[in-house]
Amino acid sequence: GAAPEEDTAGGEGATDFLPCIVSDFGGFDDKSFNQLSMEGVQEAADELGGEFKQVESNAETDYAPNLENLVAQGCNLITGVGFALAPATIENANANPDIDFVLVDDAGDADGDGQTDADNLKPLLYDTAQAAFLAGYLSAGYSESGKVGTFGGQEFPTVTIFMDGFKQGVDYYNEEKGADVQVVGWDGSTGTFTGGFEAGPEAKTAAQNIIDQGVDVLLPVGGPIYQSALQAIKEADRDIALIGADADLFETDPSTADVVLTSILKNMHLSTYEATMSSANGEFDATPYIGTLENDGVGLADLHDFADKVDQGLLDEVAALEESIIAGDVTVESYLG
Amino acid sequence: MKLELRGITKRFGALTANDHIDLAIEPGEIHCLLGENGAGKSTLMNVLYGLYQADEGDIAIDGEVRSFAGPGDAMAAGIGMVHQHFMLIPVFTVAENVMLGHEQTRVGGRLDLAAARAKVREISDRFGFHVDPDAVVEDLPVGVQQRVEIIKALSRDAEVLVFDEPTAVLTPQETDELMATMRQLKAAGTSIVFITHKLREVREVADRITVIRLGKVVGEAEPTATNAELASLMVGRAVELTVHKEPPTLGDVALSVDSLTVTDEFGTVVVDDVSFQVRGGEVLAIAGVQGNGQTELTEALVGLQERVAGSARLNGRELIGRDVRAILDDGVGFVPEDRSVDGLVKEFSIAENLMLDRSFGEPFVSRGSVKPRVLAEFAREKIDEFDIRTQGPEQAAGRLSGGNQQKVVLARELSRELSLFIAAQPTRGVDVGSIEFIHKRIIETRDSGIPVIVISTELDEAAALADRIMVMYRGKVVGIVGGDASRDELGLMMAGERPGTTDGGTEA
Amino acid sequence: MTSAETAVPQPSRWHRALQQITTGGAAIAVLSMVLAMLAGSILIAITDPEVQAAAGYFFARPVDTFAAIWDAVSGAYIALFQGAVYNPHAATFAGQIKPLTESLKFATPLIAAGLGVGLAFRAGLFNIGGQGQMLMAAAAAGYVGAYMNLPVGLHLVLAVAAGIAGGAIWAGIAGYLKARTGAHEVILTIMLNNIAFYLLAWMLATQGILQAPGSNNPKTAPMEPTALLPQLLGESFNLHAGFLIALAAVAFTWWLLERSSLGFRLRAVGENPHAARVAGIDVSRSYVIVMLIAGGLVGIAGVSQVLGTVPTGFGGDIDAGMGFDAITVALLGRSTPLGILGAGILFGAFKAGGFSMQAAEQVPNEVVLVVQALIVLFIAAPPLVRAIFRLPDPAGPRRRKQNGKTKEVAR
Amino acid sequence: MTAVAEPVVSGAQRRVTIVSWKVPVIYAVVTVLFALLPLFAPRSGAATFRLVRSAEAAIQIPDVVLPANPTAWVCVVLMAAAAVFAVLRTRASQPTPLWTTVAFTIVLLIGFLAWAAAGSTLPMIGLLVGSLALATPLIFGALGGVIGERVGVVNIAIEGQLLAGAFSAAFVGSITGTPWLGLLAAMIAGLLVGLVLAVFAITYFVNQIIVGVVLNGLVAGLTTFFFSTMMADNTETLNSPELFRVISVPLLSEIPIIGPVLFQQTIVTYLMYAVVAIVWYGLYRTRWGLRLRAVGEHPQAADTVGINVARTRYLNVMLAGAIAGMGGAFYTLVSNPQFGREMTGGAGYIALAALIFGKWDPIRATLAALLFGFATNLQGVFSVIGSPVPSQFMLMLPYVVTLFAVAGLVGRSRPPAASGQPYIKE
Ligand SMILES: Nc1ncnc2c1ncn2[C@@H]1O[C@H](COP(=O)(O)OP(=O)(O)OP(=O)(O)O)[C@@H](O)[C@H]1O
Ligand SMILES: Nc1ncnc2c1ncn2[C@@H]1O[C@H](COP(=O)(O)OP(=O)(O)OP(=O)(O)O)[C@@H](O)[C@H]1O
Ligand SMILES: [Mg+2]
Ligand SMILES: [Mg+2]
Repeated sequence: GAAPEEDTAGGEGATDFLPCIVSDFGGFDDKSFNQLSMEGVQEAADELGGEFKQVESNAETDYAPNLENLVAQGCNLITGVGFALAPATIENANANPDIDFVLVDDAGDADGDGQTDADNLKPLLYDTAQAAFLAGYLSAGYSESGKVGTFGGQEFPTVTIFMDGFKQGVDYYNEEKGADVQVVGWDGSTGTFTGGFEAGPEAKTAAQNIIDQGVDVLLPVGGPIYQSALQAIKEADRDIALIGADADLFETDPSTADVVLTSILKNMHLSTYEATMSSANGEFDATPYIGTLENDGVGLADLHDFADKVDQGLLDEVAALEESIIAGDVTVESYLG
Repeated sequence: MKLELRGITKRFGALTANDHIDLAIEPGEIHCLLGENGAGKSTLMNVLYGLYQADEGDIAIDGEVRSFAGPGDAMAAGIGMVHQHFMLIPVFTVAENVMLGHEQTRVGGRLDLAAARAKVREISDRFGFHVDPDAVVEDLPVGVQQRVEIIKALSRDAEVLVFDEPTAVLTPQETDELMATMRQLKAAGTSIVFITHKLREVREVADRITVIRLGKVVGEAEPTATNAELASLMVGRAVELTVHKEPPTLGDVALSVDSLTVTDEFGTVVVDDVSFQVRGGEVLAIAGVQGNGQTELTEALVGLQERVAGSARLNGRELIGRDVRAILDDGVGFVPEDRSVDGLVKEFSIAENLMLDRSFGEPFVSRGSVKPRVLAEFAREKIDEFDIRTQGPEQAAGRLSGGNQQKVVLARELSRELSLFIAAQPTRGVDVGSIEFIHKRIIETRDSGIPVIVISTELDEAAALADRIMVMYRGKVVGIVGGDASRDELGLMMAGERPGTTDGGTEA
Repeated sequence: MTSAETAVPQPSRWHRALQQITTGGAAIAVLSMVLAMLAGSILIAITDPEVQAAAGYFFARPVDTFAAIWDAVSGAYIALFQGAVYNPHAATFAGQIKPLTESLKFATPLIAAGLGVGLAFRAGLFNIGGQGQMLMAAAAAGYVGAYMNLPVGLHLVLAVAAGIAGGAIWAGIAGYLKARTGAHEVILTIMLNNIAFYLLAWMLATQGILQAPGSNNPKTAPMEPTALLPQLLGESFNLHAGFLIALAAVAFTWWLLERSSLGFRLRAVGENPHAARVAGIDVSRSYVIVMLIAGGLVGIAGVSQVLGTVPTGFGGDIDAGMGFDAITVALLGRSTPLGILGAGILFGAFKAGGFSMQAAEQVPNEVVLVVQALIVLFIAAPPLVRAIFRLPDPAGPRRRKQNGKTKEVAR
Repeated sequence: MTAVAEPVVSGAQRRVTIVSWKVPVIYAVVTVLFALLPLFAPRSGAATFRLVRSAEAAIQIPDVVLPANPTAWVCVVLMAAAAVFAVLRTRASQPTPLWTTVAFTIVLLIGFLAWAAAGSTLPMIGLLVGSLALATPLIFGALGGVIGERVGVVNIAIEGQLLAGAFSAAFVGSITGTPWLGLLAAMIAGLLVGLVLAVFAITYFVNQIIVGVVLNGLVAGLTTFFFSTMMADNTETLNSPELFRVISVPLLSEIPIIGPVLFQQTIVTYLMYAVVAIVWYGLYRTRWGLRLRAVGEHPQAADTVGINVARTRYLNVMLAGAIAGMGGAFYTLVSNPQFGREMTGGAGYIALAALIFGKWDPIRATLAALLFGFATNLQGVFSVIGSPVPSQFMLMLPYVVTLFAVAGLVGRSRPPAASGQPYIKE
């Protein structure tokens, strides 16, 4: 390439607003909530024409030092990803009232009084159960074998909220249609977990065990483990549809295109982007954000290639169901209330 | 072939183990190397065998200087060695051990075990050994292991064979057989270097004798030299070769063993209904070929065996069923047979080894803490008293020569208040100077009225120390004879023949 | 034997002093760090965006690339130093030395767990179970600390004791099974690690055990203030009394190994169980005892984590991989208490510095892991370091064969 | 030991039989524990054991349907009978034959499966296939460990070798487009980790355990570093290798049950069979194995017969690394075509446990790994067919099973004598 001119003054960018983000132990390449949250911050930083700092954690003990070091680096807004970062983020928020803090997936309410514990801390929560409910209903309608499956990485609420919503959606379908579609892998209180979030043989055998029960829709919840599920589906000798979690798998991982029925979207990049922009514009507002179907914080992804494989009537029902949930006619239960 | 070592020097750090040693081995001779422990004999032979690299000096074969990068080269040059510490893989069979390093294979890289077996049998038959090629080495008695070592060396058609203390673990018969073998080999033209601490053997087979002291050749001797001459040449002073002891002043029966039976983990009865008594102030030697239950018998007495029936009362108190510590605390002193495994913690200092079985209280420990000053003082005292050659009490015991290691164990066991003293193979592999000292201490212990049990496969030793000798065979007592029993009689008993005319007095 | 030893004349005092400096432990340690950091520089340089940009036109203006590399590498290591030892840019003196106290904070669990691993080593056992022991210690200390109401003082003492007991019992299970059945402690401790992991996960997900009341997350409630390890240097520093406990543990372990009769027996068993048994030492019991003590020491690491470092409540990976770091710390410290103290502080410093390196220069965390691993390898192999820097061998002529010079010296 | 004359004191040494109550006690305890299940947690319905993979299988075997509780009770009775038999044998001072234990275990397993799978279908093929898949990397790792330790070098670095293998396989497999080169790269990566282990352990006498643990950290650091700086953003080009295809062995794969489990696999699994067989054969039947074991048992003795100890150790530690590296390839060339950070998740340590469990023997280590794989997948299947036990306890199962197996049945195991000992020559 050609060498740039010696003095490119002001190449640093148009703003000195410095947004920063700390991951939890999953790291920013988890194809899941760390990555999505980071993308939102990145997008905002790009738009502002400035830099941003990202810091990964490997374990629980890393959160506090990572946050403290970012404070020392002069960050203007710091996003902590994951419920595990809550205590450290609250503490740093209270210690640094001049800095804006964002906390993903946790209410930031350690003292349990129903209020966020710091004035400059904005919790971002996602009622993914609502979207998963739709996915459950869709799956139940789509399933020909009468069995749909799901499994998770570890039994965390942010994981089981998907499985819960999914199950409720299937149950609702059964109720409405007098059908008897079964959910394999989660019974509402316990189910199948791989024990971790690696796409290793454990995740793949978990998927296979569920497939062996005759399901034709599979929802893996937990970052990269969907890859193992995808592989198990490819090796199965029949058609099984995959449902993505967090991002639209069709977009983020095109190799899933043939099998992905839809994805349960948890639009973290949107909310972190918005929080970052509002902070940069001096409009930061610490009221908790709860992503719902209504505000597009969560949702069901486009069916892409599957659009014509699914009965239009079913799609209409799902659309109607979405309206009912938004209207409050159908309630989806989750720990977010 | 004629082998010459010219000006060999070998240093270990600051220590010069071999100091310009010259040695020539003529074809077809048996050349004995004599020297006290640590004189440098094994080191010299290891240099010859390519295991160590000499710092200076040359090795010449038939006048031509050769250099050996490793034992492989030495073997290729026709040198074989039977090592002081067996160089056998314990978990391998005899045939596997013999073939190791020059294996023949068949299709598919499969080891030709049949050929190896045949080779073992052939050599075995040639020299009248009885060795099963499929026996696993660790299950074999040491005497047989020794033969495996010899077969190993012979299987490579060595022209010069080095035997480094091969007789330390053999019975008299086995020793005689080995010496016959050596003569046979010599007759066939093989030269032999023979290292031993036993002067009787030297005079029996040697054609020439070279004596080494402190890493240097101090002289040559003729096989006709007397024991005393050889001993003083080795040690550099006059050595008393016979133990002076007064007739025993017998006390009451102190140890009374009754129908003692020990079973090993596979169900073999290794000590079978053994009964005997020992009085205060006498030495009972237990003789027998190794592996006939002597070791297990003494171990049972100190609580180291698990499946024991019968009784053993020491001054009226039952020993069987109590744990080792209680028995030791009762004043039983025990010198185990294998000092490097059971007797010492080699990484520990001499001082620490001296308190090994007294770590529970006074004099070295109070309120859970070791008293380092008391211990150091004690160690210095014992180093003086037992003439332990060392740089100081802090030296690691594993760095001492074998004889000195043995003295550490003896010093530890003899400096407690004793009610019974049991020593297994107290002088195995120890040089004449140290043997003199150890024997003197054992007799002193007896003379202070303490009952003493000595296990020895060495008839000379048994005869020198014992007031009575009990011979064991296959776990049973063959008989108990007086300390003056003849070698022949003992030899027969050790083979299981009941003595014709004995009255050692089991009733004593 | 003795007379032969005087053969080689001693070199002059100065020569020896010089030799000691260039070949001694400190020099090797420093040079090991230099080597490891050089290797780390490569990783730093290749990830740095400026370097990548400048390398794009390397042939047009190579100086830029080198300048960028220099900037990236020096920036990273300066950040490392400033995060681990001393930060000249801080406003106050307290702020300037805060990094050092952070390093000591991170060193605390490593020292304690290192002692647990090292002690077991000295008694002949390979304790891979630090993870499980830490987790169970954290669970016990966390339960007492978060969910019991006790008076000031007593609460802390009880929480610490519970943690130590938790670690001790978990390790004791391995010791007991080994003593009783002869099973290999490596398998036992690995299995117990995983069992502890899931057991803790279950407790954290269960109301009434460890899960914070009213919460769904697998996390405990914050510790009660009465159960917290006091901050040693006031509010502005994170260094807590866990460090003092770790120092006390160093002193205790030193006494145990070097001075106590129990430690004497444990070491005897470790070096030669056969001889120990013949000397009346109960080998099986030693295994149980040493695992209990080792587990208790590792337990201190767990306690310091939950009652000091992360007082706000903890989740399932509170061990943070330190059970395995502890093995390295223990062995790098040659399983001696003081060595472990030093190795623990070194590792703590790297941890602290690693955070600042990542935050300030965006150097990935893994670079620190790599540098750390390399340092350990180099420190453990002085001859390699000496060979690389062409330093003289202190053992000198010992290993040199057929050397003309030594010939003359030896008359 | 030749006797000079015929011995007079009785001929052979007396033998008695050592009576050990271990077996009957274990039988009894296990029987009682198992009986608690149908007694206190009776399950209604029948358990269906499905013995074919899918409806299209060439040879169809009908499902086996067993009523849950009655089957469990029948099994309890059979087990109790075995326990009584063992007691009688022991009373008569005779050992309990091995087949009883095998039968006892099978009955226990059937009873337990029937009880646990009440009202559901248990896909036996899936259970076994999954077990094998979970065990495969462990087997490679354990074999690498066996070779290392048998030659006298403790190989704690199995975890690092697996991880390096998985990474290299994914990377090279992606850029070259062929899994074969990926496999080769995995072997080379494992070999290189082995080489570093060898350099430090053999040449510089560094404590082998330190080197192993440190190498695990080093490999984890390096692979994560390159994963997040290079691969994560270029998944298509750098991190999506083509997987090995499943090859059905003609005829063999048609055998009911065994066929689909063992002979519808990828080349990596077939290589695993081959490596197990070769390592076993090589270790006990060839010059290579004889020398390797000699060096691991008594290096000095090996030296005295002209075997170059350091060389033997170097070569075999590298070979061990290459084998463990192949296990790493399983992750990214068979299981799932993508590398992820620290994706081996401690499998190397489980492999280490398996090789000790298997007493440093390739076949037994393989069986230990299979047991572990089976226990892992059993919990997986149970969690799927609906088990009332919390997931955390289910996930604990394989470790608990191993713990009991080691403590209860295996007991003392003796490593190669010189394992862990550097050989220092003067
Ligand atoms: N590997 C070694 N490292 C250091 N020093 C050694 C080593 N081997 C032997 N030595 C030293 O060399 C000296 C000679 O030892 P060597 O084994 O040759 O004695 P030896 O004459 O065979 O004695 P023994 O009769 O006890 O077998 C010993 O005093 C010892 O200190
Ligand atoms: N690593 C070492 N460093 C220093 N000296 C050693 C070392 N290894 C062995 N030695 C010395 O080598 C000599 C011979 O050792 P060896 O093991 O042959 O003794 P031993 O055979 O047990 O005793 P003995 O010679 O009485 O049979 C001893 O003097 C011992 O101190
Ligand atoms: Mg010798
Ligand atoms: Mg000797």
